[in-house]
Amino acid sequence: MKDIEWAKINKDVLASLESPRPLFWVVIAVCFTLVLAGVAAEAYQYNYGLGTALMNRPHYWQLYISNFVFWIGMSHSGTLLSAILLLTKADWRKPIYRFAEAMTLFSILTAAIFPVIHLGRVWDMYWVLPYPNERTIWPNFRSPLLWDAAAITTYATSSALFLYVGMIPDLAICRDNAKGWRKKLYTAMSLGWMGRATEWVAFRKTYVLLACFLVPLAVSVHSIVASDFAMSMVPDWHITSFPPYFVAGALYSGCAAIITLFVMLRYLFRFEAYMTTEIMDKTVKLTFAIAMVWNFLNLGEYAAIWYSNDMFEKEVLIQKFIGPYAPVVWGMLLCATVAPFAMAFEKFRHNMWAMFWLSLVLQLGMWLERFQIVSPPLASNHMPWTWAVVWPGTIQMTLTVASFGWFTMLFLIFCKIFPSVSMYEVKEMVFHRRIASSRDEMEDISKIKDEVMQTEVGLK
Amino acid sequence: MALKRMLENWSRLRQHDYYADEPYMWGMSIDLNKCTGCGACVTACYAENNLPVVGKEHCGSGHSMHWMRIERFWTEPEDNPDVDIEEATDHPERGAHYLPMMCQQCNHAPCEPVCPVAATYHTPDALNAQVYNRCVGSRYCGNNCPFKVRYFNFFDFWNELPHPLEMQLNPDVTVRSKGIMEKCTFCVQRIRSAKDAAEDAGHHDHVEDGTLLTACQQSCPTQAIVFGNLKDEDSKVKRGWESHQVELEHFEQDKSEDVRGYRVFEELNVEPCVMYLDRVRDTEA
Amino acid sequence: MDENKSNSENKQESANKQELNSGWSRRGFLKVMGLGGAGSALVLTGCGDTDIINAVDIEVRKEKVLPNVDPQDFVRPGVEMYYASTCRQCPAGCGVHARIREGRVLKLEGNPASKINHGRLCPMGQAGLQAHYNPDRLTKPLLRKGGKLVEISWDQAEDVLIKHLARKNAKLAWLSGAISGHHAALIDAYLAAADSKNNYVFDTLPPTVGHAVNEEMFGAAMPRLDFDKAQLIVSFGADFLGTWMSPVQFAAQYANFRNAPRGTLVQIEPKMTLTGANADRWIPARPGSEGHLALALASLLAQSSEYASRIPASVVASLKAVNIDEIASLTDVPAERIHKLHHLLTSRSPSLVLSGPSAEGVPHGTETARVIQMLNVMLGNVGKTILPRGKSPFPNLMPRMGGWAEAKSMLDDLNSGKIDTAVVFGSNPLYQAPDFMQAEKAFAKAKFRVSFSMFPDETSMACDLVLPIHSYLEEWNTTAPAYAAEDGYLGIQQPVMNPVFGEGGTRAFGDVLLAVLKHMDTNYNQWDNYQAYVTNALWTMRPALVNPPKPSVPGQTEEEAFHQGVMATGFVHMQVEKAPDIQARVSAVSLPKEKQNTQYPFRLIPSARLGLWDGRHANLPWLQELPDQLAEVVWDSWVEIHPKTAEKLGVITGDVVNVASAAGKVDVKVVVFPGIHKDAIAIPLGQGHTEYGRYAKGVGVNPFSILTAKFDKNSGELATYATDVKLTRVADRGKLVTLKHGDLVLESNTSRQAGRDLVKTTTADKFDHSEKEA
Amino acid sequence: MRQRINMTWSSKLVWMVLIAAMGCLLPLSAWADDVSNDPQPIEFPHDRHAGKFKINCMYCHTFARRSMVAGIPPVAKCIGCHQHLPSVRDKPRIKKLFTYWEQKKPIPWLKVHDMPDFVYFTHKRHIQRFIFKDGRPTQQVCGMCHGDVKTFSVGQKVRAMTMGWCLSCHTQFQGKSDIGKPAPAARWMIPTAATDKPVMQVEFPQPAVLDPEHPVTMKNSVIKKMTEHLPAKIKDHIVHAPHDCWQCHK
Repeated sequence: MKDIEWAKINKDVLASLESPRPLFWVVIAVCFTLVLAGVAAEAYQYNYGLGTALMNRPHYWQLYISNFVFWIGMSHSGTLLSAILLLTKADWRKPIYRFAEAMTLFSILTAAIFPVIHLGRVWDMYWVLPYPNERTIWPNFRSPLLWDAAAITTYATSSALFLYVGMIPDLAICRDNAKGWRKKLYTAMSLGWMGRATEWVAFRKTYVLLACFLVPLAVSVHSIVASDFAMSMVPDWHITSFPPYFVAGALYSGCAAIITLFVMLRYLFRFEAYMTTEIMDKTVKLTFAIAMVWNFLNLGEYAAIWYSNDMFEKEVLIQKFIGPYAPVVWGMLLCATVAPFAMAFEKFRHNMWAMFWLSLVLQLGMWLERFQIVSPPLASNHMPWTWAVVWPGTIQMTLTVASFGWFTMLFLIFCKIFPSVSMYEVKEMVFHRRIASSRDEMEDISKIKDEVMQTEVGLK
Repeated sequence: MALKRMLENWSRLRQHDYYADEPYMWGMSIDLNKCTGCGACVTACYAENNLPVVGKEHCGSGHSMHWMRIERFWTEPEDNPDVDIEEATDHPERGAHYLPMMCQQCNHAPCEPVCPVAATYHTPDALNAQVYNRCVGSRYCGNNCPFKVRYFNFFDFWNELPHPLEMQLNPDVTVRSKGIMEKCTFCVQRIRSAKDAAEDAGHHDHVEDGTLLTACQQSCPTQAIVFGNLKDEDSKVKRGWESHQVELEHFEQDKSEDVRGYRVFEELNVEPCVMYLDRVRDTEA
Repeated sequence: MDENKSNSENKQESANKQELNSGWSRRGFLKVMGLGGAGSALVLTGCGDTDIINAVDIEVRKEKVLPNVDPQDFVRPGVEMYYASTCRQCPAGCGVHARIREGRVLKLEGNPASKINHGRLCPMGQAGLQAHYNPDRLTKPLLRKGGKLVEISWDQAEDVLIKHLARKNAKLAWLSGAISGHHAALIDAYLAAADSKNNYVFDTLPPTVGHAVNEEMFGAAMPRLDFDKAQLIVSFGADFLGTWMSPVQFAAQYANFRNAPRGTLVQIEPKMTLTGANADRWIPARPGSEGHLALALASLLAQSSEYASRIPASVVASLKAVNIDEIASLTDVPAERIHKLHHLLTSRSPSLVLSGPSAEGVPHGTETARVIQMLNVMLGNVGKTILPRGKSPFPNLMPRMGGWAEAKSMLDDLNSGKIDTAVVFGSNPLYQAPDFMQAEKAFAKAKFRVSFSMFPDETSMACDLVLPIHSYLEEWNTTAPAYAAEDGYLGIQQPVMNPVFGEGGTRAFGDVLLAVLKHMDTNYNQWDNYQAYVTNALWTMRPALVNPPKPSVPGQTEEEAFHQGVMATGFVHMQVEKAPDIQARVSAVSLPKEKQNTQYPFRLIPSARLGLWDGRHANLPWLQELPDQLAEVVWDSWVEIHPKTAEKLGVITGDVVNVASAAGKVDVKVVVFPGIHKDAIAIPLGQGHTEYGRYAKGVGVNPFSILTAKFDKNSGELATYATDVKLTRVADRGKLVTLKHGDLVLESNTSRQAGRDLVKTTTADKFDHSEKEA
Repeated sequence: MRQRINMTWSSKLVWMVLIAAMGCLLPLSAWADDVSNDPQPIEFPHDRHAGKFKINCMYCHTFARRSMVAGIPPVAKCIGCHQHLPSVRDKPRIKKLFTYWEQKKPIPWLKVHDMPDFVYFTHKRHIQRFIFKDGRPTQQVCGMCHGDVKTFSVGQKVRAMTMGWCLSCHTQFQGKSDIGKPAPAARWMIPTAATDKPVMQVEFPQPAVLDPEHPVTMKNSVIKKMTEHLPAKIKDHIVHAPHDCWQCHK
């Protein structure tokens, strides 16, 4: 197979900023409508009170929290793909890590909406932050929600930084080729990148350091989200294995999301040459592995509850399978436990659109998983007198759908403005491949270097 | 400076029994032998604590606000060979099981550590406080409460209160707006004014037992509810706890078999301040 | 709060009040409500803004403070005060302390000194505040002009009233609800002046049949019952903890009864009442067969000479014919259970056998009550737990409970044209009377109809002149309780605050009627107003009182001291002659055997509950939101059906069924409910108002409306528990609402304790043993 | 060239962030005291009554010592004195007063000190403590919160009355090191009545609510032990102000 032409990389990627397929605009329009619907729903809820969302006692938490977990979870695979695979020097990540990182950032931004709109008094949300005030009151440092606030802000900042730093060389390329407002934007953002050797050295160091910082951070963030549940005493939330279970689940749904976006971007921005079947194959294999880890932890959790013989927890477990929320649980098992086995087949793995739909199924499964983490334990809590079933109402569903619109909109706008495929890293990948192949052809390495230089300066 | 203080205080605060020598610890006991389930306490609480009437629609969506509620069960907790109906019948021939349930003012309250803004905390007189104006409505406390006795203002229920019903509102108790969690306070306004009255009378740190009644206790037709200071050796409630061998800090009571005292969900080690006394049925009847 | 404090304070307050009596009702001091900025309980909004930018949010010179013009010592801003008065939410007449701040009543609490309720108060008493502050209260007199009620001024209203009422009119009829004290006396005086003998009293819940039988057998309508002494109470449907006579008083006695050595309660009734829910043994008897069960017990007792000797031999002979097995199948109570009950009755003494509405509300109600009371005689309870009642020195102040018979005869008189003017006070026959009585039609026949009412109820809205009256918290009065464990109790009512709707709004019933009387009898000019009438009457009653208050402060006159003392206590005790021992009169009873009605296979039980009572409290939101003690439903009507019956009919909780009797039908939602006999269905009373304000109107159905015309033969009372109905399913699940969640269908899951130790139960033996140790 | 543009953009960004941050902090300094200029129905001269004639505050505000509110005097109280003061009878304010009296109408005063509805403040405890127990001059004690009223004509709000301001007294005694340190005089004194020495030898306290489970940062028993050896003069005056959210919010 013919490798990517060196000279075409810049052109292809830069072209993606200008002329996506028309479907792009349709998707943007749909997403924007969803966002507007979400804004309207939130305005209504803000005015009339949270009761409009149809949560109640004992269902004090519902979709907002499960969406929050879902979106935070989704952000993890971006870090995994870029940071962990960077550190493990997996070259195949290079064409796809940029959008994965963007996905990380935007899913955090989406996730961050939910704890806010979920508050009873949104207008007092900043009280959660420790800031000096004349009343000499601090927030409660023991509350997992406070850790959440800290973790999310840290994670959002770091992943934004990571995305941005990794993008600087590409921004410089864009700067050199852009006009108008784009020129100003890229100029400001590329921080005067000239591509000097010293710059590259500093850049490499920074990037790797950031990656080292981000990996434990990502793990800790979802562990903290897990402690929102695990630190409480609601039966079936109060589980020690929740942090790893959540992290695995996060990576699982995130990888599925990457597959979805992979196929979508490939089509919308005509990245067929970059996002190849081999990369898809590797991504899917990774997803499959993570799916199995998650399944192991999930089944392990069931076993732990069953053998613990704790009255309260067992009750919830039984209710999960035969109670009113059983369709959700069985749906989850179907989508997230059974469906991933399709990934074991190579033919399937190499079919882009099949993978697109499968990844959506996996994500649905993981979304249901988050719902069944939040709702059934509250429904059959300690106090049987309060047992009740509540299905999320229109407002909650609207905001959920709107969050998907919001995320996709932000993501696509990002891809429209910034290079969603890392140009310099793809070049590096091609370079590595060439070296590998040129060893066979006994080609002079300096010749390649010359070619590289010429391209960069624009001679070719 | 502030940080140094903070660390200093932090370590001090971790001590167990921090409030051991405070003069008050409010506690309650409810005798299920006497409770008839009539609901006088429920209405008294509505009147005393400015609880909103939410109407049928909101009751239907689970948004009702009733700090004190009477739970009704038809069955025994498990097979109780003593009291079980000897023959299988189609009727609850042993009557109903009533459980008045309000905030248990736990000493290891699960709601307290999870509040992000510290709107709920423990007062030195062992009350589980809820500061309405600090609450941001994360509802974490409500989830974490095993008794599910925290009630969230899903709407501004007071907006619809027609004149002149608002004239009944108790000025000592804040009227809560939407987005705020609330719960039984053991009638803290009465506690505070009883302390105030004791201060006026020159009794520092001593509220005479029986001079302070919670609204539910006061209205209870059978006087099934007893409320008082658990630190006062002579108080009725303390004597009740002692004679029924319930100790606050234990989650498994070491007591003789026939004694009736127990606390709901004691095994969760939340140290509730409300003791219940077994319901009684005559097996010869 | 502080019982002693409030007592002594009471004295002071009423002292102050006495001084200011003249000015009391004239000053619009409601205006001082916000006085001094006492934490006005406004809605907490924007409270979040108190953090960094606090100062901006706090209002300076925005809100008004209106101090009094004259200092009024009984209004101390920020300081609460207690006034003693009497509750009139039901005929029980409990003593209350009203908590007042800034001239507003905030809470009603029991009067600890009262022998009726010992400082406790039931939900209905608590909710009296909402009757007082009800947004649907009438605030202007209404006169029917051109078929419509239009607002008029009080001056006009008085003119109309005097024109129609202040004259001799033998065709005038007066209908009041259960009534006592000086209201009753004043109405008597008026009717005497008007030369009318048509004084009707109608209330739905008081056990009229039971009273008649008591009168017949024990010589007192309501002998004193001693729950404390009883070791065993066997109650045939008397819901003494919920709706029977004086629930708070009985509950207090019940609490003592349950102390070690613990008394045992057996409740026999077709539908579980609140009392049944607390019984040690609840026995579901087939509706209407309670008398037979009592007869079986009597015949078993009669086998022993100890019991048989207490009743005439002829009666004993008549009991011989009773066949226990036959009765077992008739009552659907196993013979073994009857024998056990017999054993219990013989082994626990003294006991107390009560007869309640579900036993008495059948065509053979009088006979049933007689058999039940005969058990008391046989068991020797008379004189031990059933004590004689002394004759009151003021019989015209004693409670009159009335009954269906009186309502029936009034409606008949209306229909036959014997009455041309009808006055209604405190009763609501257009809601309470069953459809077959056609109360509306009868009322339409009267030429002029006057209603004294606080609320726009069904009857008032059908009247020609509606006079808005004060709530019981705004007026002077006296009230004798329906039942008092001690003889001679008379509750005093005093206004605890200025009228909510001010001077031009409502007026005291007593004042209005007194004004009419003054036009008819100049003797009444000696009293300026009803307050003067009541206080003078009390002063003249003084010699007949137990320990009338004496001056304690120098400079106080005898009369001042008396009034202050009386007002501070909230009640007086009249001297009552010691009653002679009861000589029970027992006669032989024969009970008819009811046949199964094949067309209408179920017996309808219009169950009353502590809360909405007979429907008079349906306009109080607190009581609408107080869940039914057994079904836990709020804000609705429902029909309780036994699970087995429901299975047979193919209905589940929430389904809508049509309940049809020979007299009418209603559509109502099902609650599958284990505490009911399989042949019975129960629809709670209280809902189904077509008027009565925003909280009551259009909620649920009214089971009164479909009662059939069956009457107790001896007393002429309507047999309320004798309506046969059939059920047809008409629609799928509707929404039935409880306080816990919206969907009652799930309730089948949650009425169990799911393995948790929520309500633990122990046995009475262990209880007695451990209490003795403690 | 490119470099220069870069700098401009970056610095613009920095400035924008800084300005935005300042904007957020701005309300902090907005201690607007008297935000409304609506006139009182009668310009009541506190300076004459409390200043010139030295009438005790509690002569008119009679409820301060026995109720949570201080109380506004009834019209009859004003008339009680003023009907015997013919010298000022013709003054427009007094005429207005008599008009209210004759019409038997309450005077619609405008509230000057208004707490939010969720704040429970009781005058009684403070008056009992500082005037009756400590024997401080009335005007000084009232002045702690209400300012030097005898210099005012119409009542004004001179203290912010924010929670932090309340806490400046109510913050608990923190530890041994606090003893002997001067209290912030401003907290205690009003400008012209600063004749009294501060008694509460506590330095300005540190943030106290660290752990919501234990808002009382030092137990009374510990304070007692620490202050045992102090001379009675100081010991008796150590204020045990409640430091518990539920004291004022409930």
